[in-house]
Amino acid sequence: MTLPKRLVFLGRLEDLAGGPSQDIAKAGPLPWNDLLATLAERHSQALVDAVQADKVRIAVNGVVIADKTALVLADGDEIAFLPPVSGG
Amino acid sequence: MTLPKRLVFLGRLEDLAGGPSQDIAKAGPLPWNDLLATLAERHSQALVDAVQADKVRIAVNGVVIADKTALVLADGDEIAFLPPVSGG
Amino acid sequence: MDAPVPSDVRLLASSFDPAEELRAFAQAHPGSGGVVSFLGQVREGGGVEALELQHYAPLTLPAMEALARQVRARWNLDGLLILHRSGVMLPAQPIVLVAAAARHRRDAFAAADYAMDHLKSESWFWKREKVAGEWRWIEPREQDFEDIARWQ
Amino acid sequence: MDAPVPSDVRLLASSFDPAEELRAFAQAHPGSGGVVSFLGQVREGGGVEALELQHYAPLTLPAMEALARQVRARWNLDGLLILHRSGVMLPAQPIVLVAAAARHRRDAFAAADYAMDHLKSESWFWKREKVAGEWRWIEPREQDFEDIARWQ
Repeated sequence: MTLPKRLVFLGRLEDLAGGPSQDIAKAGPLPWNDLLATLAERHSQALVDAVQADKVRIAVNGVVIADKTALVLADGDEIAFLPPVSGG
Repeated sequence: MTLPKRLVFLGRLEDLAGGPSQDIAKAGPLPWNDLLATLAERHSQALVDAVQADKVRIAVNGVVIADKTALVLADGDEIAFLPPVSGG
Repeated sequence: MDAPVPSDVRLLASSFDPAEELRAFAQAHPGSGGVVSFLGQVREGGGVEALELQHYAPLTLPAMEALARQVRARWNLDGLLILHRSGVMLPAQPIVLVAAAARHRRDAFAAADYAMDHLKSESWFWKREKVAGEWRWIEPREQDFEDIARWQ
Repeated sequence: MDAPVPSDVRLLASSFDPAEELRAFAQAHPGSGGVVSFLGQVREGGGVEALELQHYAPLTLPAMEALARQVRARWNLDGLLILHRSGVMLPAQPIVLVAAAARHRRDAFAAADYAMDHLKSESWFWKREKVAGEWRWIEPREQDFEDIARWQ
């Protein structure tokens, strides 16, 4: 059995995505551009634009990554889309 | 009836004076030099020297005075000898 | 010298009692001359009916723990407490409590101040407020970036 | 705008409960986003068996009240609490509690810090410690003068 890739949307991105998280069931490596294409199928252009903005950071499996365009998700990975924090 | 003049010794001056306060019953104005003479009759030279030190301040009736050598105590006055504070 | 007391860092999903937490913290550090604390609470008045802090579990608490280590390395503290709420809070409820116990007052003040500036500007929380029945997300504040720049 | 809440300044001859005082203070200022506090307590360990703070009634509380007015004039606070013990205290007992409630965190930190620096260096207290059964008077500390010079 293959684990899905999990997408997590924080802050206002949760509103754009219509929920805090969702899965991508399709197995195999998923590069950034293909991830964007999947988002575009499911969601508004506003969400696709938002996740590409410089100020939205990305964590994969709890690690914030420097260059999101270089990422390739593996099955079972969790990717989180992190808009600017509003602080404690 | 004449009120005495009251002397109050704070901090380590209390130890030198042998107690926190004492009265001078003799009526009439008492200038600084006569006050020192009275202290010299009752106490050690250490106390007389201490109250003259620049860092020992003087309050008369709750007001800290600028020039202690100019003071003249009246009957009923309270004079406090204030060594450097050690803070809260 | 005794081993240093570990920092107490917690991310809390339900309300807490800041007064009792401070009592316990001060009692746990009887050798400290001074304890500085900051309590942040949801402001009453101004029309905010509720506040929600969203966190992301893989990042939020680990980053708070990393901040505590930074603070301990930078100042000479006997103890450090960092409590932070997540979830929905009502007016007058506590959001954050930071306390630093130190032998020297200056260390305790600076440590609590630094911890708050970094919690406010860098920690992984997303905040929204309910005003007139509507939730709206809060953008980062310029002041927070200025506050943190003081330490750089 | 409502009239400002008066400062709460007390010189206490017997022990007090800092946690309950802080609870009441924070509850009295539900519109303040932040409350900064400093708690000073008698250090346990180090051989001090007791601490005595002597005050002089005509000067000590009036000067604390004057300090509170200075602090209120200098920072934008919703409330200010200054509690100070006099008399004999035992290890781990509270000596001083200062708390500042403000809309803005920075005001609350600066106000509490300033109040403590001035209480420590300028207030009318004479301190002695009991060590090995012997009382000895404490001289002013150089650090206190340096602390206060930061504000001038």
